[in-house]
Amino acid sequence: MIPLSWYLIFAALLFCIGIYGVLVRKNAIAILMGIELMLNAVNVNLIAFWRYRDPAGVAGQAFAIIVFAVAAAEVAVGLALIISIYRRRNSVVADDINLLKW
Amino acid sequence: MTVEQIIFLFVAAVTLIAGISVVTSRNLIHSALWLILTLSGIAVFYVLLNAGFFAVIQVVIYIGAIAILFIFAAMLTRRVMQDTGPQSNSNWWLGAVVALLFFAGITLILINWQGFATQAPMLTNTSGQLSQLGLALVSPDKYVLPFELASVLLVAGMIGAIFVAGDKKQ
Amino acid sequence: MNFIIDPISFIANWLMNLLLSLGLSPIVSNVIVKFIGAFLLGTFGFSLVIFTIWLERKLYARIQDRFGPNRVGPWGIFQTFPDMIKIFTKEYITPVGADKIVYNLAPIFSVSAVLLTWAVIPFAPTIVGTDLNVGVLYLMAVGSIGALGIILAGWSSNNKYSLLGAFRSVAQVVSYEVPMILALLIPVLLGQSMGVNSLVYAQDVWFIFLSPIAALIFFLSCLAETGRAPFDLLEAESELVAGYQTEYSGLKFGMFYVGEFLHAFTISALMATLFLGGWRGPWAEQVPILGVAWFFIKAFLVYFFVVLIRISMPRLRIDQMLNFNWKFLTPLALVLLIITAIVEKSFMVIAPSLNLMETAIPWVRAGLHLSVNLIIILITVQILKTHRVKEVQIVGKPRLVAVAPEPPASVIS
Amino acid sequence: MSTELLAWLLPLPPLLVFFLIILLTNRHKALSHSIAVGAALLSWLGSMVIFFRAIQTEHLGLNPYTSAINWLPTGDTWLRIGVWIDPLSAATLFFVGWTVLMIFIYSVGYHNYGQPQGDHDKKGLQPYGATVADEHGHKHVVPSIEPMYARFFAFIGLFAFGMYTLVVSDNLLTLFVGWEIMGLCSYLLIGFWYQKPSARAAMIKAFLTTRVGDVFMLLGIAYLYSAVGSLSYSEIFKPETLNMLVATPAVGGFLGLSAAGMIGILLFIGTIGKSAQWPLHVWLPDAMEGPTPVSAMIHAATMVSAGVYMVIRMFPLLQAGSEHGQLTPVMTLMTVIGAFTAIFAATIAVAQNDIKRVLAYSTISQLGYMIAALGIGAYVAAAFHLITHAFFKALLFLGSGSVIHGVEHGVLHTGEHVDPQDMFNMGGLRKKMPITFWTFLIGGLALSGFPLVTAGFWSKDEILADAFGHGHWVVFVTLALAALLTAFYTGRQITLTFLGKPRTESANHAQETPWTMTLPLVVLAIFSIGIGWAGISESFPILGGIIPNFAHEFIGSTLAELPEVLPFNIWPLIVSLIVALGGLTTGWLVYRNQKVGEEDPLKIALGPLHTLLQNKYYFDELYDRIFVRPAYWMADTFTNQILDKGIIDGTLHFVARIASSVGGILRNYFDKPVVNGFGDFVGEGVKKVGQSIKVIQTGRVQQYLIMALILAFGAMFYFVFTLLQN
Repeated sequence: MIPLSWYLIFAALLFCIGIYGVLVRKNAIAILMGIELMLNAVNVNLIAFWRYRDPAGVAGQAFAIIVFAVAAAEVAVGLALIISIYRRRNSVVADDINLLKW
Repeated sequence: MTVEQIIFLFVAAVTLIAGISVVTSRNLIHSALWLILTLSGIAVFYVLLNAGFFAVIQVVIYIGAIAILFIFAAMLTRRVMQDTGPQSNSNWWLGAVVALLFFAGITLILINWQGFATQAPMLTNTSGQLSQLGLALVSPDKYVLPFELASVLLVAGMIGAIFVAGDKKQ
Repeated sequence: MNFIIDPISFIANWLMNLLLSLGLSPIVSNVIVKFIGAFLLGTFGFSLVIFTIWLERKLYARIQDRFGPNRVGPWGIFQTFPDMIKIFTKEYITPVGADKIVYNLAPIFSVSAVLLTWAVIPFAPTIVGTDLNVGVLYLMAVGSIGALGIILAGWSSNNKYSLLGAFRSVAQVVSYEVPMILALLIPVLLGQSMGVNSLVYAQDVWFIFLSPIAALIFFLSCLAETGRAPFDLLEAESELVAGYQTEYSGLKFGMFYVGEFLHAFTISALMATLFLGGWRGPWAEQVPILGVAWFFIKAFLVYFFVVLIRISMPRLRIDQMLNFNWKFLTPLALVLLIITAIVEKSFMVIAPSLNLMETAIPWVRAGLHLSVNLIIILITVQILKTHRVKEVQIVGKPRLVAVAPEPPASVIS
Repeated sequence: MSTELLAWLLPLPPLLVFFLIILLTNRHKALSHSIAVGAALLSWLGSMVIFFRAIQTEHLGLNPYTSAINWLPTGDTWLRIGVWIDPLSAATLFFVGWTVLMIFIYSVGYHNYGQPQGDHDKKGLQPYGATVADEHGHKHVVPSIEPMYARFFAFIGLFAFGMYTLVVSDNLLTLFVGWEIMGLCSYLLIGFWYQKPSARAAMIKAFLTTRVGDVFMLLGIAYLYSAVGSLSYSEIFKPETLNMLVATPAVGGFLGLSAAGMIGILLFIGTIGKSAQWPLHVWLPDAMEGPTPVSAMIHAATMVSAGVYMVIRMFPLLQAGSEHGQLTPVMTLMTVIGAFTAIFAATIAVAQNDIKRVLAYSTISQLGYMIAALGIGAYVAAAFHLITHAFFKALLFLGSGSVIHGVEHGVLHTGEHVDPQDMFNMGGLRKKMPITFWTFLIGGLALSGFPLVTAGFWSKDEILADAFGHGHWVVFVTLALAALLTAFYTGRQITLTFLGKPRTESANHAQETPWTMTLPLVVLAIFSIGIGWAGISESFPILGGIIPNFAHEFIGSTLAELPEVLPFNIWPLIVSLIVALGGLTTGWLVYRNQKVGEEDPLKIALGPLHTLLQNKYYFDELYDRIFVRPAYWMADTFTNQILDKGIIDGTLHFVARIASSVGGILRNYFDKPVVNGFGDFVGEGVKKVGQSIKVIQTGRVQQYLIMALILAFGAMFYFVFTLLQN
């Protein structure tokens, strides 16, 4: 049987890949993808905890659903922002979007 | 090594490789496709965790909607068909170091966590699982508030996205 | 369980025993049997396509008062085979600058999406791919993958027109997914379960009689999903060449073609299972094979209707199509969903107090739902009439002529 | 109407008149003077009724008509005020009633009621005249009506109220109230023509000098109240209170005086101020600036006599402690001051040219007479002289008023610029103004004490007889000399103004004054003669017994025991005859044929002494140098320059300078460097730090993320290795 540790390790790995993606990628959309990865890692963890710690209960699943909803909303708004930035600045590279400073 | 563990390892490997390629692939569309692969990998994981509903939800929401959104966004925001130049910014090694550090940190904490190696308990009645979840989501004493908040969030997200990205010309 | 009544499950058991006897562990043998079953189902799907292509071309001709294919084989039955051979032998042309991987992946996606739906459709009480308890949800998921295939095809063929076609078709597919899902929810609500097979079991009274509107919305949105009939802007010949399929040739184009036809038949099958009671028929319980027969009769009936629409209806403009969806279908679906939920709930509460005969309950329920649906129809018709009058006036206004439309910056910069 | 109630109501009509005129009828001349004269008539009627009732009642002195009410709550007891009608106040009421009425009527004529409005008469200046065209069309100037006609009546109404309250009141406080109101009215009326600077100076001078006297009087009243505990006469004149007062030594042990002596002196000083006795006499001659009815009423008949009335009223207190005729210190003081003032004023009167100033000084000397008489204990004689003097002095003043009026008429007629009041511009008015001449003659004879006929003779003779009888030789001689001088200047005055030929054109054209002015003269003349017969002493050789000595029985009865009647002595009679007739004839002889522009023969005779007399012994200049200039100096140089500017302002400026310098120091050495410095330091410091840290904010999201994650990792690291360890 698969112990819980495997899932946690796998989720951690996926999470770190997501972090790497966010920190490193130049393209804003790639960053969003990184975030997606991280969110999915969290979801895996949640369902894993539900399955291994409290299968009778429903908390893990409920939280997973909420994470789904949040992820969807986040992507929608994020991409909308990126598109509008692209329309104004004609570039999606994260480094170029650096107006918000002193 | 039971069949299940083999499947787990195989699927984990596939998803991780897909994840890494999402992050490192030069072509944005390719990284989107790799993302789809990872998402489906995770859907398989849900099946392994006996959360069939979540597997399907994962497919519907992530692959069906979000991945497509990504591809849409990728297409809409590109000047030329091919991406050129390095895809990761200058101090990528710092990112790598931080990611690794984080991984090390998390694993360390997890190892120290006593419930780390718990075995999977037997699943009793899986039949009512879904309806129980459904009821929990809308029963006041359980999770109706986050559920409603999520719905508000989604509506707000929708309106926001339309407004922000909407073409102001007409 | 003898062969006549239930051949398929008989064969399945026989095969299982064979494997076990060979000493394989039950799990492995189970996997192998499931695998064979899936393989059979897939090939059956494709073979169905061959038949339906011929059937459709014949129907077109007959409706257009001509004979249709009758050269190859009696009544042209084997016409599709030479077509297939022709396509197989066509040369693979991949456009320059095309994104190889994605270019080849796209047709696979679109065909696989359609095939996957067959896994869930129950042909007979015992004959079904896998009886998922989230079957309906599975259908939705698979539907969205189809859209993915279209985009990738349009994008990877490195051709502006194909990309434009892809965007238009994806817009259509994605937007029509919403009313489809909402319409699907109503049978789920009535059947108290998401499993497709359990839905069929719940259909003592066919759901079409309980909520005809849901059936109508589901049927229309599925038509739009497949991109046929009035909604076939995907590869509207007169406009965008072949839409996203322009750069494809040979077997890849064949895959798209097959995918499309299979999808048409699949939606009629779905329509049959969800709203016309699937394999429900006089002796379906006892003789599963009879269930299959009922199922296919209903499926072909709906398919005939689909083809009929395809032939007779003129093509819709893209804005008309989207307006129809977002301004009519979706709101109607939402309202319907809410009302049926309320009616259903109130019926469940009132039912015991009415002390009806046991068997009469479903019929009373059906009557209630039917009447509610009729009322909704009347109201919508009334609203449409008033709206119609306004529409005429607007159109009546003279529009500025010869104004150069501003190029849309958003599509391609 | 009971006498007490009538007494209460007596002062009210004049007060009402005052308010009515001031508030309502200020503009209507006819209405104002009619209500004023009406009020005077009412009061006159009231006082006559009270007088005759008083005469009929027996032993009025012992049980006078009196009623009192609680007025001021003084702790658990009440200060009671009320009315007190006894023989003295009845008699005073008699002559006050008459004089006030006569003067009210006289004022109507004096202010030229009925004459046209003056061409360019200004309020506050004497009306000069109005040009009128008669039926033939040629113009000639006619005296114009007084612009502030109603105002004059209001003030004399108020004055009458003051006088009546004084006479009628039963205690010293309301007496003092009446006293002060009259002081105020004299101030207002002297300065009636307030545009004239001399009138303004005179009114202030009068007010201040009387004020000096009043202060001492108030002290006396206060001392009396603190000693006795009440101010009403019934309390004070009880024998035991008087003995108590005599017994208790004065507060300050001042000159070994007893309390009664001290109070007496203080009250007497009040009278010196009010009745213009020697030290405080300077204001009365200057008071002639006011219109003549004022001079007549206030400075002849009522106000100045009020002072004497108060002393007569207080006689029992002043006399307390003197056994059988021996003079108490107060009485000696009164005698000295009275006698000296009499001779002193008489000498000055002789050298005066202005007709009203002569009369002013004669009033001072006559008052001196009364005070001296009281000093030597001649209570009845003094009271009797007070009454007679009021009549003939009022007559003389009104007469001089009508003379001035006549001469003014001539001045307007001829247009000459000549002073209508100077006697040397008159002469020969006998034929021009016969009524005025005869009444003035009677008044003059009464003043100089023409034997047997005039009232002046009987009252003055009484005083001389008392002085002689009680053996006060010095007093007798001085009073006789004063009588001689009085007779001389009266004769001088009469001959200068009436006899001989008119020295100036305007005198030639003088006209008789209208009936409103001459009627009072006639009435007063009758009284100047008639009143004398009421006081003939029985022991007089021939006329003794015919008319009972009314004065002695009636007025004398106010005192507890009736003063004894002196045996008749021939010498004082002879002396007074010689003095009266001698003075008059010399006066007539010296000035019989005085020509225009001639020097005053007396001036030639006396030479330097005359100038001394003319300048009133330089007392005005003396007081000016002793009091006025030091006061100005005190006010201006001392308090203003030294005290105010020097010290107060000085200190303030000094403090201000110190404050500003300290402020400056603080500003420059503490505020700027330290506080501002610190503030700048903080500001600049923050800016610099901000500058340096700014680099961190690159605007690139990913760098922020990296930094955040590193920090998070740090926290996690800390958490893992430290907390989990233990």
